[in-house]
Amino acid sequence: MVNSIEKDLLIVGSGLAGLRAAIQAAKVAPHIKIAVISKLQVMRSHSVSAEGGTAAVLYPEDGDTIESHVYDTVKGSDFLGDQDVIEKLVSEMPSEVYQLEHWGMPWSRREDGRIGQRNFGGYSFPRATFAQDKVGFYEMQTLYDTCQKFDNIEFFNEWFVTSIIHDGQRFCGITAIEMSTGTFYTFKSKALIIATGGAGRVYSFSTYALASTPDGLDMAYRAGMALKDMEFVQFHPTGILPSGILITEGARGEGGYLLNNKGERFMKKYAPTKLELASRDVVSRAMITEINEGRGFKHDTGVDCLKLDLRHLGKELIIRKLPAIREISLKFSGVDPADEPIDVRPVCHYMMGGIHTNIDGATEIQGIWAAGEVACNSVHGANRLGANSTAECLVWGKITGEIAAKYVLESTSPPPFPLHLVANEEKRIYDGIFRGTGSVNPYEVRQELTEIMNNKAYVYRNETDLVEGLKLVRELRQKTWKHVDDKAKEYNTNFTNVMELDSMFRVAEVILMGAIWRKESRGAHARTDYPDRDDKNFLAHTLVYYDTKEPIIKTHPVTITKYKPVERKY
Amino acid sequence: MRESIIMKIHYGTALGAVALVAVHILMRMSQKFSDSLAYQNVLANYHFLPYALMLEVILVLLSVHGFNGLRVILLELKQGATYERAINYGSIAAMAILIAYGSRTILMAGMGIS
Amino acid sequence: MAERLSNREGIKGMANPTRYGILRVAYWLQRLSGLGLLAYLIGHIYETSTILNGKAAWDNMLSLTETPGGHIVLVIVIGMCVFHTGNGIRVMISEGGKGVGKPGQPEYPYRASSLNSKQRLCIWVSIALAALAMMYGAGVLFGN
Amino acid sequence: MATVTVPKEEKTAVVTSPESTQKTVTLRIARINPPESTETKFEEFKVPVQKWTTVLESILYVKQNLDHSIAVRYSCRQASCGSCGMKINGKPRLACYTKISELESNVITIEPMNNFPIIRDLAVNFEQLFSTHKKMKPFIINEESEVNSDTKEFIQTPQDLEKFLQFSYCIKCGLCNSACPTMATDTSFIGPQGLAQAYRYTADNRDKGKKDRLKIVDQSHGIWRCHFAGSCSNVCPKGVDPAMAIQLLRGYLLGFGK
Ligand SMILES: Cc1cc2nc3c(=O)[nH]c(=O)nc-3n(C[C@H](O)[C@H](O)[C@H](O)COP(=O)(O)OP(=O)(O)OC[C@H]3O[C@@H](n4cnc5c(N)ncnc54)[C@H](O)[C@@H]3O)c2cc1C
Ligand code: HEM
Ligand code: SF4
Ligand code: F3S
Ligand code: FES
Repeated sequence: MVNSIEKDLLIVGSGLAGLRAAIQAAKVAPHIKIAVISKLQVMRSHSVSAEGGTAAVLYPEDGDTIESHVYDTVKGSDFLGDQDVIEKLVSEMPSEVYQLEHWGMPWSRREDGRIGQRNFGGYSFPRATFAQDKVGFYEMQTLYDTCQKFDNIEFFNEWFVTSIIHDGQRFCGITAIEMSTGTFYTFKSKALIIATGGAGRVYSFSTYALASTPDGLDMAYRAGMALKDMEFVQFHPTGILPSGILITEGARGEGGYLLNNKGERFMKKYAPTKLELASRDVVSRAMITEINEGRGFKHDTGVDCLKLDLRHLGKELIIRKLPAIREISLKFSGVDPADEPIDVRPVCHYMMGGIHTNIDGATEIQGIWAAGEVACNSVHGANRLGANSTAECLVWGKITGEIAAKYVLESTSPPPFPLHLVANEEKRIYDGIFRGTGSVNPYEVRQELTEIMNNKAYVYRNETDLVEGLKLVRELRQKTWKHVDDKAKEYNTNFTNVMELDSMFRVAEVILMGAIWRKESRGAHARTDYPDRDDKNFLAHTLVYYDTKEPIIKTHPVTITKYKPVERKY
Repeated sequence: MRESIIMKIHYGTALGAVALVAVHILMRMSQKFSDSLAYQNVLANYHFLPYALMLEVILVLLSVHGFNGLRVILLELKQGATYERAINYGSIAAMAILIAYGSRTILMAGMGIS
Repeated sequence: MAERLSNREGIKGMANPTRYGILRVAYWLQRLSGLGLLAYLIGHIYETSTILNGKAAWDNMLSLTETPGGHIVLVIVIGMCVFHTGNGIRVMISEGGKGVGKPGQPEYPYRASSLNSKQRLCIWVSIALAALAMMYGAGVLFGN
Repeated sequence: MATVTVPKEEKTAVVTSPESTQKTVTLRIARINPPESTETKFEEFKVPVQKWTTVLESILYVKQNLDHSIAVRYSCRQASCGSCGMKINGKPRLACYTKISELESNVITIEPMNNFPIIRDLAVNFEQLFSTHKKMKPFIINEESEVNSDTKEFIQTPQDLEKFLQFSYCIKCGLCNSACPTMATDTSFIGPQGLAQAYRYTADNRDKGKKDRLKIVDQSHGIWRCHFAGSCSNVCPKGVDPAMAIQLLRGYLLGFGK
């Protein structure tokens, strides 16, 4: 008999979105039992790495407006963002910033004691609220610490969730493995919020935490929910070599140059007015063009790159204003940016797509919500603006937490629990993976898979590459890698790594299929064979559904309220 | 007793001891060291009431400070309700015994019993 | 066995003054000297109590301590006393929150300001004073 | 032991061997799985290193290529999540924040952090740290801590902020607790991590919970069990300086701090 735990509300994932949801639910319903389940220790989630800021309109008296934030976001999304959703984000944000502040967030302050804001790419007002260059870290800390106030929030640290159980209409529960003991459990519950974050580790060169794999996306996908707009992957211009750790936009904001091997500031050619500070997709494309045309450098590891030069800023300014950048490059690349330019290259940084939800974060199955980077309520459309993602996590964490808690309070008795699905899942992971036979090293397979993604579905895409990539991914999946060498039960990360890899295959396939389907260039999706935006045929969201044979593609309309699509120029 | 009060006593006794031990040692050094320990001289000291009183105060301060210090170390070494209670009462008892034993010397020597 | 798996460093870890800098050494010396002084105090009180048994007993006791071994013990006690007092004063002041630095934004490479040079200096001074006192004491004791 | 330290004169002999174009070091990794055996075994692995290679990367190299079964916790690989604390050459450090080259040694011994129960190999159990953290009431205590639609921020000048900012750098990695000498024997001690967080919230001008927290830390295994050994601050990778926080907090109890 499988061990079983019963709770009222489950929250899978403990990043910004998950923790914000937990607090809101606990506030709304102080007597329901809330479980936050995470494959990491709760406070170790990827969200701690967010650096730059969280966007919110705080100073109307200085000229900022809700409309301006909405329009910047709509334009940033290349008109694929749902405008009602964007309006919701923008109007909810100010009070979120104040709420965090009241819970102890150490926002950086202006001399008058009010909260500080800075400039960020794509905005027409400096509205990125910041706390030094560790915004995500402090937000996580504030939320984690605030959770300690509530005795009805229980943390399940290091529980790997493997599947979502429902009866076709209503949510019933999940299955999970307690990593410290290796025991398989079911959780029965009335409601679920999925907040498992982004999946950037499907690319080999990535700013994401090593744990940011698509297991959450895949769980929902396998359970029959659609993945939306997965072809839109944001590449940040400056990932440092060799690790891929992010060098924040602030480095260019302070006046850093991007140089090619001729020593030219090549951005002059691509964005004559904004130069290095054009939007992320534009700069990344320019960098790849330079590299493709032979004006890149070779890093010691053999990877092509360009140089980010900060030397002219002077050691003092670097120490004072970009301490984290200096620390990162000294520590992880052995280079002092005051003496030497940094080797950088566009790097996988964000997934605009995710589990298809409506404006309230509800998925297609009753009792299941999704929030944060794993969800796609279409707030970012085809390209996310910096500082809008932590904002999204907070707002939809709160919304889903509140709605799900109310749902729990009002809900009737649960449907009969489909035990056969648990048995199926047990078979899938234990017979299919844990006891699977094979000889290929799964870690090599993972490396190969992520490199295919990097090579075939990177900043620029075209039909040949994408189709080839899809073929390679499917071939690779046939290899006999599904086996786990480590046979111990306790803390078996070999096992969870292979499960993560398993989910990467399905999600990589979805990304590639969406990218093949979308024969246009929009936002982060740049097709060399279709260089223009095509509003006639592709002003729509992509939906991909799981099917045992081949994934099924559908579309979903974009909500446009005020702003008709126009040409996007910076 | 609240731990902060105990530790304030610990610091207080330490401070008191600094001053008094300094006097005590200076007395030893005010004359030739070996002379200071001669039977007659020592007895004379005990007969000198203020000095005897000072010795008594030092005795109390250092016993309290020293055994509380020992209590702290033992408390950190091992835990458990019974053990900790034993340590707490044990150190009070030890303090009391040492003070009693030392006081006996001071009192009896001071009154010239020997 | 439970202790083993709890992976506590145990007494060995507590009593190992290396690895973590001079403040850890000072902690260790303070502990050792405190215990040593307590042991001496007990001994000393026993020693002085013999005065009640008359001059013969007292002299007998004195002759026991006035040996090279006894003198060495006494020299060590002097050292312990001076170090424990000097360092004890530093610890008391610091534990009241004085002289441990002021909170501020740390800068990479991070250097804790509570481990500042004043603290380190005080420790060295306590050690030096203890050494001086020991030399002086040894001079007096072994001098005659 | 697999590696032989080569005396300087013989260096040429090493250079001629085919693999020596790339520098390698030996990792000695402690292996233990308590339910199976309570004995720690050390296993040795040779790994290639470059100037930027971190200890975490070399452990992952072993996990991916030489022995899949090593149990190790990691996530952000950039010293901000606090997962990868372990004992490296005898001292607690973050694996992702320690470069092999810094250690100046060809043999690197990697063990689980002390003072935390071992789950398996290098992964240790954090329950005590988390529950102690919770006991410190690590949140703003203030009746007005929930906002309504027209609330603005509490005013806090940059100077007010500096009074606690440093202590909120804490990533809960536990290195301090593993270095502290009191922690080595006292199973009930709050520990530097928790005490520093008690101070972090107490020093925040938005907070009104000072009385509560002082009462919590003033117990027989509370703040008084810190003897300012400074080892916590010596190992803290984020410059939190818990030793300072603890002494400042104690200042309140002794009546020095306001
Ligand atoms: C380097 C970097 C810098 C960034 N900077 C900014 C910025 O300045 N501003 C901004 O707005 N955005 C920024 N972002 C984006 C932003 O940080 C993320 O979008 C956001 O943090 C995502 O949070 P989340 O709550 O959705 O998920 P995450 O924080 O990714 O959390 C995912 C959670 O899901 C759990 N989980 C996953 N799978 C499972 C499973 N199978 N079982 C159980 N639990 C599971 C994980 O343990 C984790 O707790 C940045 C991103 C990166 C990579
Ligand atoms: C005369 C001046 C003295 C001063 C200023 C002094 C000061 C101190 C201080 C401040 C402490 C606490 C250290 C901490 O919190 O870590 C301490 C501990 C201690 N003292 Fe003293 N002390 C003095 C004399 C003595 C004497 C004479 C004895 C012996 C009887 C003694 C025995 C101890 C012991 C056993 C400890 C506990 C050690 C520990 O906890 O680490 N002290 N002392
Ligand atoms: S205080 Fe420093 S060492 Fe201790 S847990 Fe926090 S970050 Fe880690
Ligand atoms: S190491 Fe321990 S003793 Fe105090 S100063 Fe740090 S908590
Ligand atoms: S992996 Fe996050 S701190 Fe080392």
